[in-house]
Amino acid sequence: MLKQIEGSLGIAEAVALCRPGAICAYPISPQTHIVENLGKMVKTGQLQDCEFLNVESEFSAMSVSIGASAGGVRAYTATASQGLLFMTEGIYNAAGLGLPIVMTVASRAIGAPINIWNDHSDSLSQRDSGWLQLFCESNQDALDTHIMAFKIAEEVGLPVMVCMDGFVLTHAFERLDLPSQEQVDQFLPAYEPREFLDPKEPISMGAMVGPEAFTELRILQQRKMLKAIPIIERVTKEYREITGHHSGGLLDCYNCENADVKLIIMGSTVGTAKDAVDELKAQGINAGVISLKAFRPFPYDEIRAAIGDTKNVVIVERSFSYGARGILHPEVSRAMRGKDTNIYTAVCGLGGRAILGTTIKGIVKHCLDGKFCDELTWFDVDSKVINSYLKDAEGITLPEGPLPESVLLDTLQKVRA
Amino acid sequence: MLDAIKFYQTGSNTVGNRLLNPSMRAVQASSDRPNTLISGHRACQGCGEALGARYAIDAAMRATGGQLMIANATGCLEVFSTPYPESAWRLPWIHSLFGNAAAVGAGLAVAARVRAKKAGNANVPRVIAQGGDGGTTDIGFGPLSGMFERNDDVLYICYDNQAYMNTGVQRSSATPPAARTATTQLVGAEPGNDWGKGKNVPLIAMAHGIPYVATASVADLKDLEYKVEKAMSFHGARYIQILVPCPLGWGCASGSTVTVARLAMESGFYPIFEAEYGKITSVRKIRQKQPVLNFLKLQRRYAHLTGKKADPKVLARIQAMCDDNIKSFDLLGDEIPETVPVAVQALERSHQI
Amino acid sequence: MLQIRLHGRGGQGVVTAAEMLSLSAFLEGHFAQAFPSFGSERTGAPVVAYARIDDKEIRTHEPILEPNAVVVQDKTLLGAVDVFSGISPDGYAIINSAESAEVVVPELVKKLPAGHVLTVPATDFAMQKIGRPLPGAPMLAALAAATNVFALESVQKSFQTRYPGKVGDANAETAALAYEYIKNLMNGGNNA
Amino acid sequence: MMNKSFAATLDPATSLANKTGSWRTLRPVNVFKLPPCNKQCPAGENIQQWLYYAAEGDYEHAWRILTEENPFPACMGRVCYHTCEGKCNRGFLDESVGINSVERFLGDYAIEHKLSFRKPVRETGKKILIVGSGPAGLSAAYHLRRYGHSVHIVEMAGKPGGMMRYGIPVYRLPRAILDDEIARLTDMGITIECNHPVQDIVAEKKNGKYDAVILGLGAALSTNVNIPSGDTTHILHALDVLSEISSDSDVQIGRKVAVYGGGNTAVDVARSLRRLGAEPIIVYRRNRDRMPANEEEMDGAIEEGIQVKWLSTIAEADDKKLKIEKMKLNDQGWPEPTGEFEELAADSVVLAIGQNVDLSVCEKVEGLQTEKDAVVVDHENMMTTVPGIFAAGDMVKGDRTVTAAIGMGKHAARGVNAYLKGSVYKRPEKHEDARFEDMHPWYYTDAPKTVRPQLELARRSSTFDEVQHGLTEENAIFEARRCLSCGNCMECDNCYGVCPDNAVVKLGPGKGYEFNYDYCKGCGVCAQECPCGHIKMVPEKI
Repeated sequence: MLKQIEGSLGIAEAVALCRPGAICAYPISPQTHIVENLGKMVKTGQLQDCEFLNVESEFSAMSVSIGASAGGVRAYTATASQGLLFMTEGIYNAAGLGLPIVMTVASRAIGAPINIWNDHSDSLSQRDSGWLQLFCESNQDALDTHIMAFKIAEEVGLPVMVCMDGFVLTHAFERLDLPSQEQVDQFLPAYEPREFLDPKEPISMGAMVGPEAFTELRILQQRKMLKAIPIIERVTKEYREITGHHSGGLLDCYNCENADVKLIIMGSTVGTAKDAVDELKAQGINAGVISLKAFRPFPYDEIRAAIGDTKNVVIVERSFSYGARGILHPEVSRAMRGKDTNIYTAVCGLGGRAILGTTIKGIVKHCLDGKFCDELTWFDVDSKVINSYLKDAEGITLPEGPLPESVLLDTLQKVRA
Repeated sequence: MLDAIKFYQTGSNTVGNRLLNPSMRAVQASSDRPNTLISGHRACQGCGEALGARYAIDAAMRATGGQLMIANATGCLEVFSTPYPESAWRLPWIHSLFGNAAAVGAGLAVAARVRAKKAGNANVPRVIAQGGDGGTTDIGFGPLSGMFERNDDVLYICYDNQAYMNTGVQRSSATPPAARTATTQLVGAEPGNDWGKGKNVPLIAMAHGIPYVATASVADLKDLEYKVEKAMSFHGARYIQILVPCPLGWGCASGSTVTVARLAMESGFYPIFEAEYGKITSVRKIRQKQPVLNFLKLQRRYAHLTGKKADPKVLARIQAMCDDNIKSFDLLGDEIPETVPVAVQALERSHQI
Repeated sequence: MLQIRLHGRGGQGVVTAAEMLSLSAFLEGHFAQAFPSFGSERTGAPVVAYARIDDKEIRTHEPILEPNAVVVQDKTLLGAVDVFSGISPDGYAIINSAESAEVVVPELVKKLPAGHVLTVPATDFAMQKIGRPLPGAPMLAALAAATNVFALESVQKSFQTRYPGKVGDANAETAALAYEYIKNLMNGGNNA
Repeated sequence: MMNKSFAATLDPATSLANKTGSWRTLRPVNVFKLPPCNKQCPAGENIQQWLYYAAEGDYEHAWRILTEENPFPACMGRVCYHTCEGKCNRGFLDESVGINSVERFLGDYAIEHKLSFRKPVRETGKKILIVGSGPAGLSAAYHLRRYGHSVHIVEMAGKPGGMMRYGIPVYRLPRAILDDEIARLTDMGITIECNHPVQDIVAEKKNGKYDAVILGLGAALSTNVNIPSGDTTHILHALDVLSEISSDSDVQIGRKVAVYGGGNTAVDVARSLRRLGAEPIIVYRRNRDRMPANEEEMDGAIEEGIQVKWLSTIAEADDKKLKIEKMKLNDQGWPEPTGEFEELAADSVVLAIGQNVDLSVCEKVEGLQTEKDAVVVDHENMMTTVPGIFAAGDMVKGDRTVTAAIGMGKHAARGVNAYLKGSVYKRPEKHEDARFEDMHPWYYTDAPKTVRPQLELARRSSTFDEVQHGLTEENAIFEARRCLSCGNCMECDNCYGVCPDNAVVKLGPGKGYEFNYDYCKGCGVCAQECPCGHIKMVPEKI
């Protein structure tokens, strides 16, 4: 059913269609509207056989979800940023216990300095938590991905984080096509937990495992992650067949045939980039967009196939790794091992700075003009702002325009000497 | 005639008593008790927590007809009961994290209700969350308070051994003053744990207005079992804090576990009481009053208070704390305190000023 | 694609207006998108919201820097914020004011085509019908009247959907007043 | 079936695979200690055990356990000086357990319910002659009969019972009780021949073809002292007086009677005379602290208004008065004359300064060694220096009480039994003492001793009705339940309950517990919390 609604409400409706048994809420922007809507649905009775808990922290939100999931019902919660970090211990725990919890991360920057706006530093900080991490490029994609996430989580036996850009998607009011309850029920059968606490068959979950079996346990956990790749593909296929929605998947290519440069992007920037690429095409510039949906597990083979023989690839990232470089870069490099593809990282859109069509076009042109001299380049940098500080503090001035990391390194000459 | 004699040699002071009607004997006296925490666990010799856990959970099993699940905080109890590949538990049990047992318990309770409702089953399994004092009064305190405030249908049991024993005996907010721990050593001008610190979680729990709060001790099994069963008769958030001596951490003989716990009760060091909806409803009276010295001298964590070099002023201060407890909980009288007693920590702090 | 930027102050329903704008377009079968300038809004602070209307799927999520229309719900912003920044040369500007556009924004009137810069006493209408200074509905109605991209009925229906009952109806009445006011103005009538 | 996670999810109770018993350096074992009451009992009664059953209300079982050692609970419950109570560990808590009164309750219960002793399962065909039917002889006869021997008792008096009949006042032991308990023995097949004085032991033995003889002649001769007196008819002997009173309650020996002596006999005489309307005054050469008489009996005497002249000896006896010399105690506590004299009005004097054994018949037996006022025996088995001839009771060195005589009789019977099998009886080694320090008194419920209702003083001092009334059933149970069960299991389940490792196995009612050494870590909580001190931690052999 078509509706013109806020993204958050769309997610809430989608989650409700999945018949969860427990929903936990702790308010942190920008995910609040999702749980607000779910709370209302439980209260009005729209969502039956489900309890909604207002908890005192994200740590408890995750913990209650762990308990509910271990108790044998579908558990859902949502978080972002500081909240995600506050529940980190529980996040790792849920994965280790193999509990198929689904959680929305309305991606947002991490403080200090406190910043409520979108980037990907929160979600990506959980890279090694053992959760599946699925990114969404639009609200329709996010809505559909949530429904698929329950099925994937339950089949794989691991929790799934659905990552959607905070505010940009969560607060956007858009046309959304909600599948019917019948369609969802057909797609997602009633929950049958793999294991749960039941007085009829008592088990002890969460044992202490020492060196004698820890490695093996981790190998099996990794195997589950790897198994998730074909499962995501299959589940996506099933879902698309039932709904006709072209959502989910491991990745999605746009305008990639014969592209001279391919951008790898996660999240809502993909839509902006598609428009930009279309505009470039009108100018005779051939750029493609690879929308990366599955960050964990990482689809190495699919990325390699998607890039193909294209010589230039730019990863557009809304985060990076301090003291290192882009977070996706090593993964893409691994995927392309043995090929002479030029892989660059463009970092932009941190802490809510808008990524505009012009940003994307600039990156494409920068690449095709051969201006990428380093692995990582910062785009949309306001050199006035940075220089106003650096000039006084260290007598250094940075140039205007895209900032390659080598420029930053050059400013350290004095320190080296 | 036999029933007319309300005198039974040891009464209910012992675990069982052949002279008592079987229904009046402790769950622990029954030869078919649940033994929810079974042999083969790796607790230290004389572990009070292992004892307290079996006492409490067995009683809860009886009260719920076996419809029971446990969420366990990280700590000794978890480590010694479930090291791969062996579990000592005989009921559904989960360990998640150190600080989240109350919240995991809340989640379990939700799941149990929802599943039962969906299945049209009126018999909803009940939930106990449990942990040590560190997991309860410190790191798990936020989730605990949240569980209380939401009145989640969870009984939280804190096995209080007054320090972080699992990590090697470090101080917690339940460590009493002057006690030695690895982080409050017997050195300096004021050896042992600082005075004027620590929190009284049972009274804090009462301030949440939850249906049931109680303290108990492994040295009074009947009282402990009664309280667990009573707690299970309520729905909503409940809290029981059980004093479980740790021979390792307290530095007492492994065989003295129950005796030390008894002296803590009988000296007024650890008041045993229960409260409903924030109001005290009963107080376990001291049977044979003991000077606190008798309690302290069995434990090396108080070695500095009992030897030749002992500072009588510090001993007097601990005795004063016990006397405060005796007074404010009326541990020797016939009354039940009308108002909520002031935490002994507060009395101690105010004495200082 | 029609890109609209709405300016106002926290509490005036700017974000709701953008959403209702998108809903109005949706009701007429368009693709539409609305989103606020994200922040921790507080009552009285300048607020911006955006809306896009198109006949194909709207993929971009960038903020609108070059609007086809600007809706200013609070005249006092004119001196404080560059509300007309990036406005396209054939764009529209609707300003909440009882005074004429020539008085309020003489420069802009000169810059944009005739009849593209309009004022409407939206707050007055709102006070009249709703009893509270919520100029969203009349402003949208004014935009509808000026651009003909969507109908008055859609504006009314969107508010009535969001606020079923008296509040929605009052908004609808206010919208009608504003719509008529602009139509009248554009027809050369003089309602002032 | 659930699809369980690898390693992180475990099956229930799998820890049983981990045998923690290997951690142990100390092992708990159940020890059976000797309770102080049992240890003290001259008759060797297993008091703790019969109290155990009495506490449950199983009186017959209790009585049967009791009579394993002593066939006279009803008499004992009246005349035993119950020194066991003085040793009772409960005395450290509040007051000692009223063992004696429970014993009396059981004895009376058995009479009321006509409980009888079981006849021996088989007859050995051995014949034993017992000379004297006092407590020692009857006790020996009882035990020998239980072994299946045939027992014949000869008694010189007209009725059996010895001192129990002729020495103990009726107010302390109604004769019907004695008759009932003796009848229970003859019901077992023991024969008693009264009015049969023995002149030649060897001849009796030979003529009757007895395999062994036990002498239980008692100490029936009153000790004499030479008191200068004008009219000797007024000087009487205690045993004669008691004997006369027991058969004729209308004895006239005067109003003011001086009873000379400080032992139990003196008190018995004084209290008996008081009941006849006399005003007895006890004259004793030492003070109350040094007095050998039973304290409770003496308290009773004083309550009844009997006067005592302490630190006094009778120097001369006159028709209506005595000359008393005052004494003082030296450093050793012995009385020394002071040379100070006073007069005391008295119609007569009863000498109660001791009894002697008539050894004349013994001295006729060749090789039978005697000593001062006693026959020499091996106290291990009570055999005299003549093989086959044993002795017990007052004629043997030791306490001259009914209870001690019963104990000696038992040991003589065991000695005879072994002798008849051609071996020598050795007393089994005693269990270690159950000390109060080994117990856990906290567990016991507080309760004072039930005080036996006493007859009103006036009534008591003027009649020969029993002074000490028995316990009601209610009180008997109460009193039995006050027993701490020192050193012996009372099935309180403490060990079973307090084991943190569930390593104590409960075997069911009456069966006690056993340790599961597969899991017992040897922490010792069970031993520490056993109220009775029944568990001991012993080092493992490592």
